[in-house]
Amino acid sequence: MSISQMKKSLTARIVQEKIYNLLMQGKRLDGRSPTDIRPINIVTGLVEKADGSALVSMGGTKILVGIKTEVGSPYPDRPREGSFTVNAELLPLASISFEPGPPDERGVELARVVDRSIRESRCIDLEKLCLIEGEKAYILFIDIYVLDYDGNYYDPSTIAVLAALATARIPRYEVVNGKLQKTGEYFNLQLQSLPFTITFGIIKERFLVDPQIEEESALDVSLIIGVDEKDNVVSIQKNSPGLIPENLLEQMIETASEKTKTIRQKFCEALNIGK
Amino acid sequence: MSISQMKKSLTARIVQEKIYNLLMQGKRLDGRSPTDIRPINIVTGLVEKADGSALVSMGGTKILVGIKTEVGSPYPDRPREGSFTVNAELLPLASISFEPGPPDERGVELARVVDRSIRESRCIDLEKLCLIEGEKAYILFIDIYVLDYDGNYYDPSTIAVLAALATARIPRYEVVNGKLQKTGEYFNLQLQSLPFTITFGIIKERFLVDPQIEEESALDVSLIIGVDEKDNVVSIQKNSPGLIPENLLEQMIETASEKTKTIRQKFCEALNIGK
Amino acid sequence: MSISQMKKSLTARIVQEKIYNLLMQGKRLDGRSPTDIRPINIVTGLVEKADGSALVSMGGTKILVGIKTEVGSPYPDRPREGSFTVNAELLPLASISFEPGPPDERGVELARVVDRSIRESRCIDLEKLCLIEGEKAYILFIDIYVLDYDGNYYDPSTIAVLAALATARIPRYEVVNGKLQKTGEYFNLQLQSLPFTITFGIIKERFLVDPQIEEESALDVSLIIGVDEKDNVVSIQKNSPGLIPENLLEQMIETASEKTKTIRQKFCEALNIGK
Amino acid sequence: MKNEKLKLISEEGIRIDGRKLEELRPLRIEIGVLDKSDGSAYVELGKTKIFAAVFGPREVHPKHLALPDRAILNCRYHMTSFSVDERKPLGMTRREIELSKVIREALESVVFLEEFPRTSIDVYVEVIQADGGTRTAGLTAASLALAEAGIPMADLVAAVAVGKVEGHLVLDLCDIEDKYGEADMPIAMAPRLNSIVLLQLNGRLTKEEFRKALELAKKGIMEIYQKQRDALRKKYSEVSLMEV
Amino acid sequence: MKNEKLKLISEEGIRIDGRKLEELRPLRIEIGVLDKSDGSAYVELGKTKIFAAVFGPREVHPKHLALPDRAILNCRYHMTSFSVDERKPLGMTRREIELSKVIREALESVVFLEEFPRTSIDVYVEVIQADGGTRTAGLTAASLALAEAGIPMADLVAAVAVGKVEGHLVLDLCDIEDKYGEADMPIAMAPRLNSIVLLQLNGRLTKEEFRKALELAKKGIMEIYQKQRDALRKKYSEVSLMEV
Amino acid sequence: MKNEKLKLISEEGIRIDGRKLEELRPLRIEIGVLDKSDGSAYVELGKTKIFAAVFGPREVHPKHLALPDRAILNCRYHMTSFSVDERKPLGMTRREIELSKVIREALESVVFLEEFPRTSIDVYVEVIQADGGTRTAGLTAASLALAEAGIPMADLVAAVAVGKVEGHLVLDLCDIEDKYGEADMPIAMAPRLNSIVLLQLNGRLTKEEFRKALELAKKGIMEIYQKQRDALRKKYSEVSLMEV
Repeated sequence: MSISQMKKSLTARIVQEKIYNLLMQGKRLDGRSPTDIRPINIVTGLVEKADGSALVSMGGTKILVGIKTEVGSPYPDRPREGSFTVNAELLPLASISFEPGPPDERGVELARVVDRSIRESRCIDLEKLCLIEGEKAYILFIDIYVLDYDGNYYDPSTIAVLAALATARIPRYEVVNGKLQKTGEYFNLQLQSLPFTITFGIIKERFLVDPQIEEESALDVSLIIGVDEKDNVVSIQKNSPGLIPENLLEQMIETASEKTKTIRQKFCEALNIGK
Repeated sequence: MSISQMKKSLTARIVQEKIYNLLMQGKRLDGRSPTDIRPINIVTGLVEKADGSALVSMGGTKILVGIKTEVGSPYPDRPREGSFTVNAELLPLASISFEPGPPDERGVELARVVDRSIRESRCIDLEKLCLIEGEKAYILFIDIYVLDYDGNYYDPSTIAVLAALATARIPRYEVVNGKLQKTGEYFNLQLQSLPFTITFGIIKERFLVDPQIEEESALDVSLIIGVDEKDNVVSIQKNSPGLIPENLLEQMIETASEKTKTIRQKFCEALNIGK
Repeated sequence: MSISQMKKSLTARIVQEKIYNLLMQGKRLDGRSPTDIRPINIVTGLVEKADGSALVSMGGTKILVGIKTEVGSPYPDRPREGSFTVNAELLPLASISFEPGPPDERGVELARVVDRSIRESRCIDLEKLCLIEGEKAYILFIDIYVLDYDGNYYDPSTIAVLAALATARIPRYEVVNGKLQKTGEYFNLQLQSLPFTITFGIIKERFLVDPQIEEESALDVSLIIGVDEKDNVVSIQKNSPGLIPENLLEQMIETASEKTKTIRQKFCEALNIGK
Repeated sequence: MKNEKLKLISEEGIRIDGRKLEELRPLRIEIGVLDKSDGSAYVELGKTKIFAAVFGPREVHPKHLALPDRAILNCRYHMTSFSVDERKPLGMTRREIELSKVIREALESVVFLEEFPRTSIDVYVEVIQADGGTRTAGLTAASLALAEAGIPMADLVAAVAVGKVEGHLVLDLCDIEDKYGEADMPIAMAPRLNSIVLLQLNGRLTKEEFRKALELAKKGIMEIYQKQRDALRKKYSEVSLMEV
Repeated sequence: MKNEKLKLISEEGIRIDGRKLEELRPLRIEIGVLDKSDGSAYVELGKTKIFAAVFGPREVHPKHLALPDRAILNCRYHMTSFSVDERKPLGMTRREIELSKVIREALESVVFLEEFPRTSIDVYVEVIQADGGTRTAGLTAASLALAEAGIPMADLVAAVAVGKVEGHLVLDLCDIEDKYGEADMPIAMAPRLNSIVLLQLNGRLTKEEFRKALELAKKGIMEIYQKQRDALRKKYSEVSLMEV
Repeated sequence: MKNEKLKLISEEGIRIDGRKLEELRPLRIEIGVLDKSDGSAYVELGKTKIFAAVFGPREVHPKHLALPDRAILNCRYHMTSFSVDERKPLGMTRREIELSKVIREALESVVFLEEFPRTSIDVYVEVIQADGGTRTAGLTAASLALAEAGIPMADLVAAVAVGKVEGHLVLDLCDIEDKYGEADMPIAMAPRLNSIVLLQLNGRLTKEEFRKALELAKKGIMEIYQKQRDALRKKYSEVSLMEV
């Protein structure tokens, strides 16, 4: 059962007015321009027990992602491929609005949107995750934890997932006398694509990117757009109630295309990737 | 934890008085006689992706049943038999009194009563559902959904289950090189029995059958009796609080015997069965 | 999420004062001295369908323990050992303060403390529970039910678990033609240790053992100490909020050592064990 | 589900546990066995062993669940994991959910709930060992626990299962008779009111067999009812297992 | 996830089910099919078959969940176990949880919730058979059920999926096209407001393809919108499956 | 559970990670690392890495859960799925449920709950990586987060595990020492009150060993307590990982 969220309070309406007036002048509460994203920091390898991990902050929002590998059976209809699964938890220490317990619909949506973005851009070469055709394959468990929530957990989650994947060292297994065992060696995933997302907020006929939390509660509607390095749109998700004026879409797609380039560049610099 | 249901309201007491007075004259709110059942309609095959399906209405109550087959292991103590399992959900779109979520005790009871009725009448020849003795057998998943609830979901549920079973086309499997695969052929279940149920409501010392929802809330107590085509009683379930005067039982068994004949006839006509 | 329990009411504070004044005189509400435990009764074998069972009362607190054995796979890192698992349910018929439903944190804690006490004292010879190295081993399911709760369910639970283990008759299995089957014979577990626990309650700078329920609600803090027959401390669990004055610990350890001897003696008498 | 190889009833009409066809298993009743509840009872019927306890009437929380004109009756029928041959998993099975419902409905039929508006009465039936007839023995125990708790009832509930085994109608089925027999019909009555408060049938009976089975059940129920009343009268006079 | 062996679109531009690229599947709409709800609708789009029902506005209980300035809208998108090729386990999958959310948000965009403070409006979408496009067909049905329930809306919601299959942009994907195609983009609009109320993309599109796909979707949506309005106008005039 | 082949302590009394028997692992403390909580801390003890955050005091909803004479303290100890060698399944394990309880009880021992009637204080301990001593390092972090949130306490809680490994009493067990050692005894104290607020023993100790282990723990606790107070004093003076 999906249930209405709390209504914008009177205060929120006043904030909305203020944000809108700033937007009209090309400004925002924290001094950014409408299409500026917040500063991004990426720390990888913090969790040594994970096969890959990244702690990413985007402004005040902090995301921790870890990857664990197991060996299991491939799906019957994809006998030559490994697989991956994405989970997300909005930890209660991140925000007064997150409750302890199993992932609510927001966590489920986050996990599924990131999953689709990774999957549809064919970022991970699943065939390289096959060990024995039809019998054994690597399964990647990609787990996202929102640690501190200052608005927009989508974009930094995607960055953190890609950073964890890009730096992951997966323990290699082999079959010896019919039994699986670790070889002691590791391999890298060699990402085939870098699909980043940009979160948009719309107030009336204006939009902004990467909303910070005060902005988020004042938006009319919000939308996530994912774009890969070949400029393909690889995911879209409207993730709030509200009307998107159809004529804004094209412009937002263009902005997403530009801004994901900015993120991609920062990402490659931070991880020393020559892409 | 089983919890008391809401008490009959004052209105319900007035309704009860009215229904009782009508009963004394052999009449009911909707013009039926005390032992009249509501019109029955049976549509089969609506859900092509199911191996068998039926949408049955009995007056304003609508039930959808679908059957899916899987192949699994037989029970260790019945190596030569397949098996079936019955589930029931009282969908929230059927009534303001049904809540979303896992089946509550009413759904569990419905499933278990229908299950017992089918099982004890040996309606399905479980030995025909064996594929390889002790190793592989067909498992039928019979799922009941109450779509619209205007009283008495028991009797139409049994009709819908039997209609779905009677018209089911089960995909045949075979073992090729030690692996299971579909042959592309289908087989029918050839029902061995047609055990229908009649739901009774009692007010004071009078009873009626197939209560419609206004009547249901005014009953002192209710009871389901299942009878097969050989006039065996194959299931009974008192399913509400209240006292059943012992001296009414015999008469209700007789009525169940008669009325299931009526249903059986309609059923066979609707499905073109020569029984 | 662990949540604060109800605060001591005003009445409880008055009771605390009273209990404390009695303690100062070496007395208690029910006439015991501070280090007296309540009478213990042990009945074994009440549940014939269990492989071992015991009903133990300690004063007004009654505990039922049953053991069931299954055969499964040993843990990969302990291929030559069987295993056991302990569960505990605080049944709602035992107390107005217990709710129906899955074990709450108190039940989980009880099970885990008893488990550790049994495990760390190496009470059960797990190697004797191995059937085929790396392949098949016995698994003991030890289930604790609190039937009547008049304070301190820890100490009688341990007694009941040990009594059920000591009197258990485990059905022996063998492998015939690659399939497991019961031989019809039984074997005993031959306990290697008898680790009993003593529950302590502290009020101000005084302590008592085996608190009865009125006392329990008036305690500042409580603590469980387990001691084996070689006078080793084999488990400790502080199980309530509150400060334990550090200087009381040594004395409590000594008392636990003494009092577990008393319990051990009663236990061996009741079960006719020459230990 | 008749199993041809098993012989559950001898040619002399003696059952697998030595009983005659219309004979109850030994019945043991103890009242007031659990101190912390407002009323409790222990019932042994052969190897079927059951505790029942009652709490209430007490205030309902949260309050919005309370009924303005009567008490809520809550009931949980539950089995310990080791009460059955194969270990029962923890948590409520669908069977336990159904039986909690029919037991509650049986008790609601006799308890004067209108006397305690805005309160709840909680009934817990805990099956320690299950050897057939647990819902009926559970009801027998629960109605005694209600009586001990001082909850006013129109009548005690007495209950038993009847069934058909190898063609014979028999009283008070044990587990193996239930499993391999042709029919199992648990019945609970308020005997003084000549009314049925629980009735289920699992199996096949002709109409004539149903009539006879009902008569047989009434005979067993009257016997149990008498023992319930005796037990209430001489409460605690014998040495209790719980006080050993 | 293009599968080279499958040929989903012929050289003549005919799809696997005989449709042209920009052709909707046969659409059947019935309104008022479930009596006990305040509004309901049944939608068939090819083999995709869906019921929707609406309850409310009604009082919220427990009361502390009520909003002082508007109604709560609750939504559950659910599939029967037999609606899909592999039996769906009972209980809500993560997919159903996500779709419940996006459907709710789409409806919240048009319903005048402010008119019914302190109440709730419950929308249930039940997928009887899933052959692609269930979220969009579910929205089409749900907005008709809301209309029948008399809930005021700024506009009806009409919805359809567009996608890319073997290089072609196509309207209204069926299951196999969704599975083996390159992109699936469900869109719902409030056509009169020229606004989008649901938008998702699962797959890869160039920016140019996105633009064209959006145009194609609008075309399909206008066609569905017209049929919704027709159906509301001539409500019940044809013989219904439910009344056979 | 001593494993004869492993050699965890050398003949010179040096442990597997190079420490002496009575030596703590490197301890890193950061305060105020999570902006959206009212107080937070990050603690690294060797490879054990933990965040703690505190919310409150804030109003309790639903209100009927509030206590009239004091605040409720809620506590959740939770591990990320990748914090341990074998991936931890999602959801709370029984271990996490127990540790949430003992950590809550430890904190309740020092927080002046009576000062905030009708409110709740929520403490979250999130284990990012577990290499032994997570409950104690979690408590160390949680009490700093409470301090940063301005919640009045009788004292800070400082905590450490002591244990027995290959016959030696050692301070601050790492994972492998815990797993293959003979005893693990986590202890938390309110040092200024000379009182114990958490105490557990998992393993076997003689009474004499217990006494010595307690002394050793106190030594470690005083060292940690000092570092906690230093960290509170020079809050934020060093460059934080979070601000890199």
